[in-house]
Amino acid sequence: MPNTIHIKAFGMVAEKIGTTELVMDHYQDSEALLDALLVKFPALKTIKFSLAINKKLISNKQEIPENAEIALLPPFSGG
Amino acid sequence: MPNTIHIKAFGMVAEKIGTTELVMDHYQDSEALLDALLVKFPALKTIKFSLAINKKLISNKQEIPENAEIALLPPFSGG
Amino acid sequence: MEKERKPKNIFVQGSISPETIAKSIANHSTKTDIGGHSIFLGQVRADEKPEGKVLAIDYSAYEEMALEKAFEIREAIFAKYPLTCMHIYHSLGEVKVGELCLFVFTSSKHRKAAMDACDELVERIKAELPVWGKEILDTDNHVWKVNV
Amino acid sequence: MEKERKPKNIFVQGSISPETIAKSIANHSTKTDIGGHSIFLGQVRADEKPEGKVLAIDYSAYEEMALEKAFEIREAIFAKYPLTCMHIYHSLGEVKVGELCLFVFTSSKHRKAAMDACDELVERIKAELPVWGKEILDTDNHVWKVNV
Repeated sequence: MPNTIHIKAFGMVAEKIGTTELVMDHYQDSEALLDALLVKFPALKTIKFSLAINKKLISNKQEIPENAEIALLPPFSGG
Repeated sequence: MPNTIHIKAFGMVAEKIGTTELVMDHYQDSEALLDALLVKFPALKTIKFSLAINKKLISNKQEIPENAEIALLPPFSGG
Repeated sequence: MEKERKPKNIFVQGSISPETIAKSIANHSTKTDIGGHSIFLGQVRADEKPEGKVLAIDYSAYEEMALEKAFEIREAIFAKYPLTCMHIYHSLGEVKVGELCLFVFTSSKHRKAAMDACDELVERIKAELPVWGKEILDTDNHVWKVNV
Repeated sequence: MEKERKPKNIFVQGSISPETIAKSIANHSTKTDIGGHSIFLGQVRADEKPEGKVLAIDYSAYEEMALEKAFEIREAIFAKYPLTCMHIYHSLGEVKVGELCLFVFTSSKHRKAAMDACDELVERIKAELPVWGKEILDTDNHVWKVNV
């Protein structure tokens, strides 16, 4: 299924948006996706989280490859 | 028994002098005792060791109390 | 020697038992070039929060990413310190107060490498692995654990 | 809390078993203010010396002085770090290659204190306790261990 993005959500993010997995239309880059997510889930504005594209954390704006696996990661608290 | 010193020897020191315990006449201070020990056991000249008086390591010349327990301690190698 | 060049699983379901740790230690008795082992264990604390008292932590992880990251950390630590062995175990699911949730184990010829590597591993695991702890409270509430 | 104010024995005859370690870890599950344990284990290495290969180390100690010193170190480390628990076990007599001769165990609310205290304890134990290791070689010779 082209032109979609698979998104996984974890921890407090999953709790806020009420799901651990969702599929969204494809966005060109991480900033556009973030904007769309904040519109779709305003609750995300109240918490801290990072984006991973294909299992790599990103810090700046980045292109989103086709069929990328995106993850929404709240601050880590393992150990 | 006054005017004697009880000496314990450990590790390589005990090996060099061939005993783990000995009793010697009392000496006024640690330097005098050390001199006497090196005369009695010339093999001690070839190894490194420290003196403890009543279970405390000494580094400088020190008085030897009556009935003190002296120990001859080669470099520690525990653990 | 366990310098495998592929990610290995670090996750265990539920708490880590003292017997698991004993077995892991015993497994190293045949490695007679080891002089020192350093072990860190994480234990779940009965913290008092404004929202209630912690009874357990429920751990979840982005497993695939965590295993990739753990492998990357493992390789970096092996490159930095002269280690003989390195083992990492982290709990998933519920771990009760007083139980163990993290087991980090390093071994080397001389003690310093094992100790320094263990410290660094623990710091990196806490900071870099996508793992989350949900603290279950005695009030039926929960709070999300925050690493400091 | 184990802040006893008198020397306790740290010596065990022969090697320290992994089961002893597991039991000691398990004993801490009721202390629910503990968040981290740090453990150091010394293991006897099969070193190759010019005089032969090490088969075992035969440990001896000036026990009374060692226990006084261990107590002094223990008190100093408790004063310096916010620890919940501290345990020290050192072997006396023969410990074979691959077996454990030293077990140092510290616990604290937050990991850093346990880790730093454990490192410092190990250094001080090796430097300050009147304990000696006689390395038994496969040539029927022996050499006296030297700590570096």
